[in-house]
Amino acid sequence: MPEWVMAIIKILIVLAFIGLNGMFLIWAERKVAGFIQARIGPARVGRPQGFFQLFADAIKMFSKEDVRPAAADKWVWWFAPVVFFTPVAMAFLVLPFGPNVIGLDMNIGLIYLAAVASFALLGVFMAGWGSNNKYSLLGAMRAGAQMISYEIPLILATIGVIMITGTLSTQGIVEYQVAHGWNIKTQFLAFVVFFIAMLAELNRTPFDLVIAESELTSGFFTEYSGIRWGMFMFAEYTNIFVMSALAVTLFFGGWASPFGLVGSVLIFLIKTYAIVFLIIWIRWSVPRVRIDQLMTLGWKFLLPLSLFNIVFTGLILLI
Amino acid sequence: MSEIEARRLKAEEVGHEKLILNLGPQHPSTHGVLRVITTLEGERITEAEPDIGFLHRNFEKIVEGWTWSQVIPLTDRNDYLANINNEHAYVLAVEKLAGIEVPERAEYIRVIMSELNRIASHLLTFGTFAMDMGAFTPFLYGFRERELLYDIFEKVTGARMMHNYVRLSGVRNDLPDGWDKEVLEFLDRLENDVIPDYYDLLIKNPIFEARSLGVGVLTKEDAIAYGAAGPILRGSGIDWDLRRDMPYSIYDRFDFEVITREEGDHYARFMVRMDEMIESAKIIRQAFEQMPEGPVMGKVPRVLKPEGDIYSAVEGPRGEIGVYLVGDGNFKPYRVKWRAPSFSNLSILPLMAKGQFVADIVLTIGTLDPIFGEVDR
Amino acid sequence: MNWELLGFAFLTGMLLYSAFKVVTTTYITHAAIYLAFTFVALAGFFLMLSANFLAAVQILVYAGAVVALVVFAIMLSQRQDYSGKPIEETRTEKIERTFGSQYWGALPLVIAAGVAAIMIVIYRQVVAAGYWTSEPGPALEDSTVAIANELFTKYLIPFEVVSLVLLAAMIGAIILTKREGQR
Amino acid sequence: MLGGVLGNVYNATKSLIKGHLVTLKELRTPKITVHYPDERLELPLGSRGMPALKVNQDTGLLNCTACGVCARECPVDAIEVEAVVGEKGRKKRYPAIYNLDMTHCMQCNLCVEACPFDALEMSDAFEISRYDLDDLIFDKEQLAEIWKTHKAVRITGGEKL
Repeated sequence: MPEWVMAIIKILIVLAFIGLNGMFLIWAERKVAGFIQARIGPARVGRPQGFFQLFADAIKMFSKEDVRPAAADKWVWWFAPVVFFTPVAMAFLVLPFGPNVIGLDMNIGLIYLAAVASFALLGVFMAGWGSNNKYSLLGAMRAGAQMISYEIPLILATIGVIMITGTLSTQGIVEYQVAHGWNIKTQFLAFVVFFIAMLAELNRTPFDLVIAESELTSGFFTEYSGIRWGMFMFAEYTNIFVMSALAVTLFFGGWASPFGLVGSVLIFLIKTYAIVFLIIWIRWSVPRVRIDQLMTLGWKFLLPLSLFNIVFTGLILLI
Repeated sequence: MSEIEARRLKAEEVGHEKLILNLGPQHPSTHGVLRVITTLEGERITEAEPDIGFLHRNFEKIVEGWTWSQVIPLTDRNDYLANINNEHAYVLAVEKLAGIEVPERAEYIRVIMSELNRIASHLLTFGTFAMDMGAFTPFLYGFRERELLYDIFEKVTGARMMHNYVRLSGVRNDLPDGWDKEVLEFLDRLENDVIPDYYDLLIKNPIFEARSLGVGVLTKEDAIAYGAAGPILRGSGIDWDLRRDMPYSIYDRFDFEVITREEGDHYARFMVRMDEMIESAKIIRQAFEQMPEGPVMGKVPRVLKPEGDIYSAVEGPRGEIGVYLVGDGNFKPYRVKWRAPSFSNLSILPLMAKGQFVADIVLTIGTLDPIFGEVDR
Repeated sequence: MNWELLGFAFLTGMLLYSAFKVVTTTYITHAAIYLAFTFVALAGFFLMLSANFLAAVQILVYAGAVVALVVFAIMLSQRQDYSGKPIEETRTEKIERTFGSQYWGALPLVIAAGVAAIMIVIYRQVVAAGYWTSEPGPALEDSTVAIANELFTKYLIPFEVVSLVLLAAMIGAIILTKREGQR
Repeated sequence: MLGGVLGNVYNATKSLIKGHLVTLKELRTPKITVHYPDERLELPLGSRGMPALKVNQDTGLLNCTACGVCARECPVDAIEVEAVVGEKGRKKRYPAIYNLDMTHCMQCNLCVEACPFDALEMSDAFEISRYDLDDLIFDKEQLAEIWKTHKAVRITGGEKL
């Protein structure tokens, strides 16, 4: 089979996974939220647990009218979901699903991920500006401040892991953990910083100021509807998956099994969805912080902590 | 020229760049249909102006065409979270005006229902305040308890919200058998399981404390000057509760505390409500112990044509619900003036919102807890 | 089919078109967005040159952070009100009014395509002539490590000096932008 | 100072974990949701739906004498009554027309309380949505039908449920 056919097949697999995973996570979020809130969540379509709700949602999203505000900045508005969605899909290239299941084992895997993640910000800006809506604009401004502030501790937190494992390749990091045990043991502080910064990067509660439905209605995607809104949703939930997978890769041994069994894709997915559950659980348990508190936490708490972690790790490695 | 354009021009004259943001009337967190025109500088509010009246339905004029007893179902719809308290306020005023006697047992039932309604209303306020802060789960917990309480209401009044239960000279029907046990069970659960859960889940949460402590401070002087009422007044450290200071009905027979907090911030107002629920539970327990047997309806004169005017007030969940009645010896009221606590509470919003973040004005509206059925009437 | 050539042509077109639009577009936010696409195209060139690390850093720093800051600065300092472009006149109508025919709107595209074509010709000529056929650089594995080693040994002092200068610039900018009363 | 910060962090973490345990506990508690059209809650006696006209069990006729008190007492003028006076074989007055406009009715129970002839009762029929507004005006046959098919109870003044 020629290489480009393989490439297209791989792309299709990733897109299918993004679609299914996005729908599944939306369903799972509604279900977990329901159970936490003494409700049962979706239960009508596909009884008893409403599993086919996700297909109903998808069909609804595809068939809804795509409304464009008259005063929107047409092309910017139009491109924003694409710009927001593409980097998320690109991140799948370097996620190590299993011993041999990886798109491309790049030697700059982590930097690639960071670069790709930082690009999503542009999509948020474009959506916020292009909608020509004040709520959207405020949401985009908040998104900018938040994502820039939290990207720094997020990347700095991974540096400890990089220093220990000595590689930027995601597969390499997992292989190191297979040999030496999970990084969480030595890099707990980094994990805490990474996790908090990750929540902020994902715009999840308690850092969901960008969406902040009680203040800004829906932030930067207030004006979107139909499949365009769906793309934001898919990108967001896929992002949750990507970030959780990254956390698993960095700190929880990736596809390595904890009991000495053979590592596999399944174990990787189980670990990732455990982190996803944690994120969902946190969302339905805590209130939202305010923008100044968010900045304070990011710059005055997480940044020094991640720097301290780097220095500390360096000292340990030196000794 | 619309008012927004006028404001924009004004902002341009000054040479500052200001963003005029319209919060509401269709906004997920403005309780009901409140529109606040805010002027922003970055995320800070420099000016906020509430625009009300979207729910206006002419209550005070409508009832001038209705007989004295027909008004009662409509009072339910003023503050639709404190129905019994509203009915009680109106009925008390008419009874005073016409000199109607009320049997003992009916008084006790009225007090029990009023206090239960206060608990229901505060449960909802707990939930909506949490939701304004972005925590969705406490909102549904609050609603769940309130729904259970409404089940209890339904057993007595036959309706979940618009009870139409209090009547001139008494209440519509007696309590069903075994109802008191259900209420006491609910109160026990509320005090022992539910409220501790609320504390763990929301009130002790560091984010909650960071968002509410020291934010939206209302000083004592301002609270008095703006005619604040209820938990907002008591949250600013003013020890004033009509149930104790101007006892109506039979409130002088109960032993309860008036909750006050000195700080005057969001947290204080919120905690006043939380503690008031427990005080209400105390009153209900005492009422069940003291309640005599007997009829629940007294004699209403066949022809009800009171004359004169009267002001009478009760302490609702949101503060003083005052009713001013004028009767001209007809079977209809000549004039009804409704003093709605939410209305005067909402008037403080521009003062409190100045200098706040956008995120905090939502919380401020949440702690002021206006109900628009009552603000707009 | 020469995939490399096709990619090069695409990137060249994208780079030239968006760079052209950065300076000609009348909306400053659009300019910032085009700038981001310019950087992305540039990163694409780095990738073609097997400089993976540089490409990633290009996107991370320029497309991600710098453009975000530029957009920030624009949004914070814009004097006009926030309504976007006037809705009465569409772009096509505007072009028609200015040039007499709406087809002139394709001019930047044509120019970009032309320049891209010229670039491809030059590239082919140069490559065919063998001027640039240096040996492929050292294996990919070393690119990151090599840069790090260079930076922290040979260029350590310039690197630190630059960072100090940047820090000074940053503090200066903060002081300059603070309003009189807030100091 | 560092100790204070660490203490704060400790307290915050502790209370956060406590809060999360509350939500975790709720994951397993039984849900109170009722799948409404499939399962229904038992309505308590006296739950107010729409008013219904009581039918005399022996004669099968309406108790209503079309006196019009309910129509006068209704705050929203939802009731329209017209009387027919004694045909042959029937002693009392009875309603020729008795229309209840459910688009206006607010189910307040005042008509039942006013009725002196034990002819009106509040039924627990609350599912009265219709596609057409005109269908919401119930005539006397329909109101009697509702009385027959639903639980209805009459509360007028002070008695126990």
